[in-house]
Amino acid sequence: MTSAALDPLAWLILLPMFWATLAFVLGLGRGAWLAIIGIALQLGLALALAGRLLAGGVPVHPVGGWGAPLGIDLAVDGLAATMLLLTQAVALPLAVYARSYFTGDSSERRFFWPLVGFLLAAMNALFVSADLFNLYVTLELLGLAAVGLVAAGGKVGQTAAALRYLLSTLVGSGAYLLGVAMIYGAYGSVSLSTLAPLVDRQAPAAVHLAAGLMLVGLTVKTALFPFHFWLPPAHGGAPAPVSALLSALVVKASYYLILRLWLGILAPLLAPGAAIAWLAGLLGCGAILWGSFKAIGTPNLKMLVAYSTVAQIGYLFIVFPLLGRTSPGDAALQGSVLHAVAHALAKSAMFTAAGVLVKATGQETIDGLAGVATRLPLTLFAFALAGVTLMGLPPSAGFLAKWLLLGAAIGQGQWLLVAVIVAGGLLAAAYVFRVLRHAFLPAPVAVSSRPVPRMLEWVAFGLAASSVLLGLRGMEILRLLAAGGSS
Amino acid sequence: MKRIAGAAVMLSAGILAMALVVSMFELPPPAVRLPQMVQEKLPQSGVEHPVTAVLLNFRGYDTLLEVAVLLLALLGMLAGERPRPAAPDRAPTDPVLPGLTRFLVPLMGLTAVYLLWAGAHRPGGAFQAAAVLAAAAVLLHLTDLLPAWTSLRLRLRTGLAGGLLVFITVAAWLLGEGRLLQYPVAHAGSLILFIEVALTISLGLILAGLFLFLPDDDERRR
Amino acid sequence: MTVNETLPLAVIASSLLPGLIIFVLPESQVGLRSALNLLGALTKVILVGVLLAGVHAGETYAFRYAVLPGIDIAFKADALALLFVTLSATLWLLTTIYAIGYLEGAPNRSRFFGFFSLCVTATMGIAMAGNLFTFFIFYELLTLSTYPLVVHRGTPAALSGGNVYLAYTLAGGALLLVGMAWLYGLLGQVEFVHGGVVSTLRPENRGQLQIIFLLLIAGVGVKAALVPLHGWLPQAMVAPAPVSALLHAVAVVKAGAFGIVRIVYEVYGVEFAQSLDLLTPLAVVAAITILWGSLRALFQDDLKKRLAFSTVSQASYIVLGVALFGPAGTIGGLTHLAHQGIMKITLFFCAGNFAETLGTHKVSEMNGSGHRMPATTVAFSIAALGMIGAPFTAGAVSKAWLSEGAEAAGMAWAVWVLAASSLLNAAYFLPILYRAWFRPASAAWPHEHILARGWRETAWLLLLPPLITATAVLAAAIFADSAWSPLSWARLIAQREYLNAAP
Amino acid sequence: MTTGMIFAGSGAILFAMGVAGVLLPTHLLRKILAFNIMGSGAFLVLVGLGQRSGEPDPVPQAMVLTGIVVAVAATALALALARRLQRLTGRMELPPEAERD
Repeated sequence: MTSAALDPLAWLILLPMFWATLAFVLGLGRGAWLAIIGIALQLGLALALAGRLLAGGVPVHPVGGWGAPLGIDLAVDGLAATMLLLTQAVALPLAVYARSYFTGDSSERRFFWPLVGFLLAAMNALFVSADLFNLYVTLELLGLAAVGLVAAGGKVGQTAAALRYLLSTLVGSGAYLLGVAMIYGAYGSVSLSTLAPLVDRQAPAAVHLAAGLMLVGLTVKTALFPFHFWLPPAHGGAPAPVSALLSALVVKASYYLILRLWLGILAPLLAPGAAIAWLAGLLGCGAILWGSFKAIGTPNLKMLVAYSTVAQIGYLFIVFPLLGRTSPGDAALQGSVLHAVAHALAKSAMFTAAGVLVKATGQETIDGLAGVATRLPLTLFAFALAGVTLMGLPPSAGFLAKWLLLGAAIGQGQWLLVAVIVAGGLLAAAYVFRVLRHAFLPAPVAVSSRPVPRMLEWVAFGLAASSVLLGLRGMEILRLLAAGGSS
Repeated sequence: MKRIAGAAVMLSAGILAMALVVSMFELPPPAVRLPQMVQEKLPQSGVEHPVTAVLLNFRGYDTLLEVAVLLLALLGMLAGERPRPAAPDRAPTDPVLPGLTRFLVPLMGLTAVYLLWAGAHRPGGAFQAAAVLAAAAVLLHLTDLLPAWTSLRLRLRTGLAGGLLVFITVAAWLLGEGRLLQYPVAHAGSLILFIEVALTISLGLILAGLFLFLPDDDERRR
Repeated sequence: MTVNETLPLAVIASSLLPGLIIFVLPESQVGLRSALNLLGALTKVILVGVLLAGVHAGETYAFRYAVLPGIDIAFKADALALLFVTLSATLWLLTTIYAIGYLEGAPNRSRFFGFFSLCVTATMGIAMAGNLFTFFIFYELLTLSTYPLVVHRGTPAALSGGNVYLAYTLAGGALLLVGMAWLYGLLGQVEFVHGGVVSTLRPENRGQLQIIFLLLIAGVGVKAALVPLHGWLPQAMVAPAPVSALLHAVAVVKAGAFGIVRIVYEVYGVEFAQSLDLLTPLAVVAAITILWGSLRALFQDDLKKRLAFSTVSQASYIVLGVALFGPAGTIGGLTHLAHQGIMKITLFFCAGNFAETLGTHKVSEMNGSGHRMPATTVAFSIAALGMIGAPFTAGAVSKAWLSEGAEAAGMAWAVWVLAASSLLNAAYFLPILYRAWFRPASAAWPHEHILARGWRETAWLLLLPPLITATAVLAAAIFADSAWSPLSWARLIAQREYLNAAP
Repeated sequence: MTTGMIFAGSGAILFAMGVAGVLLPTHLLRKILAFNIMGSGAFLVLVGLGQRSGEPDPVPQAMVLTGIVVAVAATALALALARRLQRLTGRMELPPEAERD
């Protein structure tokens, strides 16, 4: 056994694929423990990888031993390590949650574990891939796994949502693929490390066009306003553990890729404050306002949480006009990554809490929540804590993210962005407290409360608490983010 | 309103096409020459055909993920379907079609084996072979010689997932030797063939399953 | 970690930990819950006592922890912090006792006491915050932990009151955040230091600094209920009486006023603020608030609403004292921070007693209550007279210093404002006392919950706290010159502030 | 102009047509077909640009083989979902966005 045999980089991809396939062979609805053990091991691997990175290593794994540009390289920097860690850390509690959530022979459960395994494999593969075409394959793997999870309910709404999601994600990856094709035509390689020194500001028009296609395609996949139309029905209509996975992690994967390209090979094409950066920023502002507005208006609890995701995605994009004007340890970038982390924890907490509330009350509407404050205080507390993160209130990690973004926006005199960042927090308060207010109403007399496994409540609470407490450990995240050279 | 939107979409598509075509013609020759590299390393790849070498060795990792994509499509399709009762076996009604099928199917099997074997030195390989196998299964089904699949027994599950499991296992085993999917030069050819055989069976089953698991359109039969 | 680092954390933990444990306690564990509450409150009082002695002897207590590069969470227990900490810790103990009696048999008490403890924790954090960032963290935590207390009853009125409360305080928090982020951008770190840190900036930032000051003061001014940001305070009266007492005397309003003190003295520095022409506008706003609050109080029939508007008015005495440039004004303002707290909490305890015992919520229903509940009414009268500024009460002491400060700062008009306010105070408090003592009681009380048993006019847990605080109102005046009185402590702070700030 | 460029150019046009085709029609089968046209366009560009100098390039060819399999998988899933939708609603189009609010 050589040291490569234990390279966490490769195992982070192989392991989830392995247990996913095995879970499928085991049979319908089986494999929960397999998945939980598998994800726990993955978490260990991600930690080991982060440790290696912090110790000064620059983990690269040339698949097949060929090395770029002939072969495909896997590489990890601080950003990738952060996302890997986040993904496994959120997936583990969600797996525990899902095991208790699905009861009996519900159709959602039959292929849940294999689908989740492939979903995680796809995300891990995406985070570490340093090859544009390989990234395309991981994107498709991710998209199909996510669509499969949404479609698993089999009802009309879920099928339509899945189909809408599938078509959007296919158009997105199609545009990305054409961009990759043009890049290959221009430079003869799809390896990021080979391309990095080749792309410069004098690049031919086709490369600019390719960059545009790739970014637009990925933006559709990230559901940035106005491409968000597919997200609320897909995330709001799926079972709670699926909604949590999709909202917390899957949209972040394509965002991660945008960030990676923007800061990496496409950086020479993008002058600081370029028009496309402002386009992204303004669409982000639009997302914050529109998503919050819809969340404040919807009568359905899970749709509220889904629209909140639309709004929170906006925060991820207002970073682009702020990038590149300050030193490499850019506060704006740190803010957006912290936001992605905080949102992943908070949103998974919120969806899991919403799942408990819907299960317990048997109703999906916010009006049906009356009396919940007394009957399910722990879950409601979890929802509120997650809300604190989304509102960007201290001491949550969401607050640190907002603080960094706000500082960058003020420092550059971008008052429009300052106003939207602040307004977004207040709007988030409006929809979060809308839920809490109904929960504090006295319960109607004839109310039947179904018992809910305690484990579900504790998972929601644990995720929410970690999203808040992470605010005290911002330094560690930023240190990991900065490790392994600039991203 | 709808017509304006339609016109706008068409116009934008036209502009996009124009821009793409025009920009393509201005491209300078690429800086990296991958075909040469492929030719140089071909002897170490274990196969003689450059496309197969790229597909299963140089970029074999893509192929690993791609097999997962296919299995995933089947899972996604099955996930939302309600379990349904097994359809009663139907006797073939038309005498001509089954006869033809009985004649064609063995030939298709043979073609698949040839494609698989040919992949090492000319166009062909596991995916092509699997597609032919799946086509044979579809043909059998359409002529009522093979009933639709209604249940997912352990044997079928193993068959569907086997190719991927073999691929992953080999990848993991090779990881112990060096890198992910780094075939030792001496055994590259046989390992690739082994994977290809497993893939052919599984992919054939998956592709067939994408059709045979679909619920019957009962109207057609009535 | 040294003892001097641990002590501030221990003060915070002494309410945080019981609070968290109480959350998970089953509703039925009344005894354990009360024991935890009292244990936490007593521990806190003892810890604060240790701190007091230490600070008096010149010890420094500080703790810091980095959360982001260049951004620390910092606690320091200096003389100013301790003024607020001591007030909150003692009044929390009394309010806890009162609340245990008040909520006997009510539903959802675990939730109530959990958030009650969190609320005090947040107040402690605000008091001991060593920089603006830390201050903000606990300032927002205070908003969040008081919301469940305001809406505790779950009635439509409570929920809409809660909405108004949130809308004001969260918007205020947002302003504070923008101002703070801006200031951090200019300065790097915004520590609370005697004499301020802003004065190190070059003069061309003058315009920016004025805008930032406006943002910061507007942010904390919401909680301090400065007119026109006071709209939430009367609405929040739907909360149970112990909560009102807490909001007005210990936590929310005080946190706002205390924030203004910190911002003027230790962020901008009183001299630098004066040189930016910021103090006079602040004094004017405070004066308007004092008069407007008193005027509105005159016309409220609801007792708690009348007290609420009185709070609007009285809290701005503190702001006025801060805005008066010079040691006397500072001493007056800071002394009032403590004195107003003791007086106002007495009034709310008593109002709660009237409502709980007799069901009287309105001033017009209070005829003759002095005969039915003499002890409570005596306590109420002492506090009310204190508010007016009658001799031998705490109010007289702080008002005297404030008047002196106004004259010293050359703002004679402020003296007239104080005088007018005292008259108005008399105009809305004396009729209550007259009704209570000299009007005959009507045939039946609106809703008599607790019957008198011998000398006990109401439950002893409800009676004890107001009697103690009423005694304190008198003691603070009579022993004003002793070493440990609020006045002496305010003098110590003023001495350190103006001594160190000297150029 | 080499054959490679002819392929690439027609690929670009097919791609644009495919995009318009996914967006415009409401019938699901047409959308799915349009997606395939779009994908084929991208594949043509990849292969065509790769060998515009005249010599064949095995790398994009292998990539396109991978891409085709991925497209087949996606198409199969899309068709299965569309059929399920038709079975449930009797229509081969997406229901108007479920505005539950």
